[in-house]
Amino acid sequence: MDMLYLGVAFFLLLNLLAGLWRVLRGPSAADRMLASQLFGTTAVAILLLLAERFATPALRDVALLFALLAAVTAVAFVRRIGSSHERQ
Amino acid sequence: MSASDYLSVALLITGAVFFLAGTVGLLRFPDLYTRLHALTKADNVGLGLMIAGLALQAESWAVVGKLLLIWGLVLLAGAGVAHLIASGALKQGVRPWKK
Amino acid sequence: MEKVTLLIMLFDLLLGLGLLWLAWQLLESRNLFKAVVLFVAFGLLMALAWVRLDAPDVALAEAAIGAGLTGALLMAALAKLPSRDKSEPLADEKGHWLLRLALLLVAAGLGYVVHSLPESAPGLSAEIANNLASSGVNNPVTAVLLNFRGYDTLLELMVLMLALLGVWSLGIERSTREEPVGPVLTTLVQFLTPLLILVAAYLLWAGADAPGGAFQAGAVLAAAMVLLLLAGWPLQGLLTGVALRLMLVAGPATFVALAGLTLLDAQLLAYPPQHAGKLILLLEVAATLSIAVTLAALFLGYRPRTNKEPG
Amino acid sequence: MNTALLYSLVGIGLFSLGLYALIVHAHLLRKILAINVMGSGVFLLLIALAKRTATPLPDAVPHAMVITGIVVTVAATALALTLMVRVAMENHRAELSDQSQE
Repeated sequence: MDMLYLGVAFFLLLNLLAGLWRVLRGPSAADRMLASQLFGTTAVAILLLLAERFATPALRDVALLFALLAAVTAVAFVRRIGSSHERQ
Repeated sequence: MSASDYLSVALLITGAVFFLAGTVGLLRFPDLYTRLHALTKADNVGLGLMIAGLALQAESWAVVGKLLLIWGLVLLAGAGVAHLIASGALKQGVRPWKK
Repeated sequence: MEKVTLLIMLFDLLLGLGLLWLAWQLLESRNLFKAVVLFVAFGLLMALAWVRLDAPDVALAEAAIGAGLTGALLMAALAKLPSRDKSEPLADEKGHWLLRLALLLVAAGLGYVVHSLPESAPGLSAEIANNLASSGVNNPVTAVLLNFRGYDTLLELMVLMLALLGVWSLGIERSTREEPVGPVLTTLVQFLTPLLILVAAYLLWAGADAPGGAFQAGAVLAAAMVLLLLAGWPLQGLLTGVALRLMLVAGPATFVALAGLTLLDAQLLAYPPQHAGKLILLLEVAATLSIAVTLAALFLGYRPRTNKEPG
Repeated sequence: MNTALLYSLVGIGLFSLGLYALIVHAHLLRKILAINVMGSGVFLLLIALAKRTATPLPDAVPHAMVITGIVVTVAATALALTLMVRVAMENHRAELSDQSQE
């Protein structure tokens, strides 16, 4: 089981870094924001796996915070910048 | 390994496949609106399967409750944010992709 | 067993390289919005690094601040910049080879120093373990923050206050034309705000025995207020004048009062062990309130006024 | 290579990258981000070095310092961003010019 938790966590980290390509490429600000939203979910999954593997319940609280606060940056984006801000 | 362990393994691996699908969608789909699908693959199903797999291994019901709360929050935030971004983009005139 | 260690090492290596690559990309990107989104992702990876370094308290603080406040602050500031300013060409970098060489030498020197440090250095961990029983809490980090080195935290609250004074003296109240709030955002905020308040209270309470505490709780509460402000709630009209000031000084004032009392008796901020637990809880509640209101006021960016005050 | 050393080196790398960007770029938002990255590098080094204890529990003093540091960083960043917006309002660009203007 240990091997599996770590393996899946490693795989998800690779996934997250691959998704960064979308942030780099855009093209619109909304695309970049969306991609970073996906990273939040991936980080939650990684944290939960590590919490189980290393028997550290506090990591579930970190995951809980990420889940709770994932919306704040995105709402700030929608309310302050909007998606027309840059189109290439 | 017991039966629930095998079930956990299956759920975690299926969950990882959905995360992969989400990333592939994010990278390969042609426009913003189709890319929104990527978010739902990973959020709704991928994380849900992972949480089911981890809940089978959880030491107490409190942990299961916390895991489900996290899933619910991610669903809520994912759905809400996806709607806000998409409707914002639509209002600003980002046209949906047509074949 | 060997395979597991290898996998952990690969994870660490990937995370480390990811952090460096992300930092490079965000600092060298032409587009400032891209830089900001990459910086938020950078905070996410930093939280994973804290987890790998056995620092769950720090990971909680990073998650509370990096995921919520930093992103919102940067987005709000970016929206206030003139539009042609947002993706300027980078400076010409041909002439910087000397600088690069110098920095490479500095980095190599620092790397050598870190490499030659002893493998094991206990630091103050033994002293903390020996005195933890008399500190009033079971979480060593909380014990350090609010008991052993309470004066650090006192000064930190003062620094927050100074930053807010700076913002208030510079800040420009601007009426931004805001779009009406849709039902989805309203529902989202209605669900999230009570949960955020609940989680802040949980973190505050848990901080005595497990990772958590005043800083994390304050940051979560601040995020709740930022969310309400973004969703168009008139918080800046409600929190004004004396009420606002009282909340801002609650933390520092409690700290200073306690420092004065302990100074009469024994030593600065040395609590009697039988009351330490209660005193720490009192301090933490006051500090949480002050941190939350200060951070939210920093996000607002100007001093909210009552209707009676002249503008 | 052990974990503490690996993350210390990453911390040094982040500090150097941030310092380079701070010197090279003129735009104030880039400078603010650069200082933040430098700070993260320093925090990473501190926490990595705190891990070198004989017991499984790391040294808690650097942890407390870094938590304080993270909160101070966000407050300082807010102040710096307000200054930046003010500069942009006066100069019509978020940069400090070389010539002193009247």
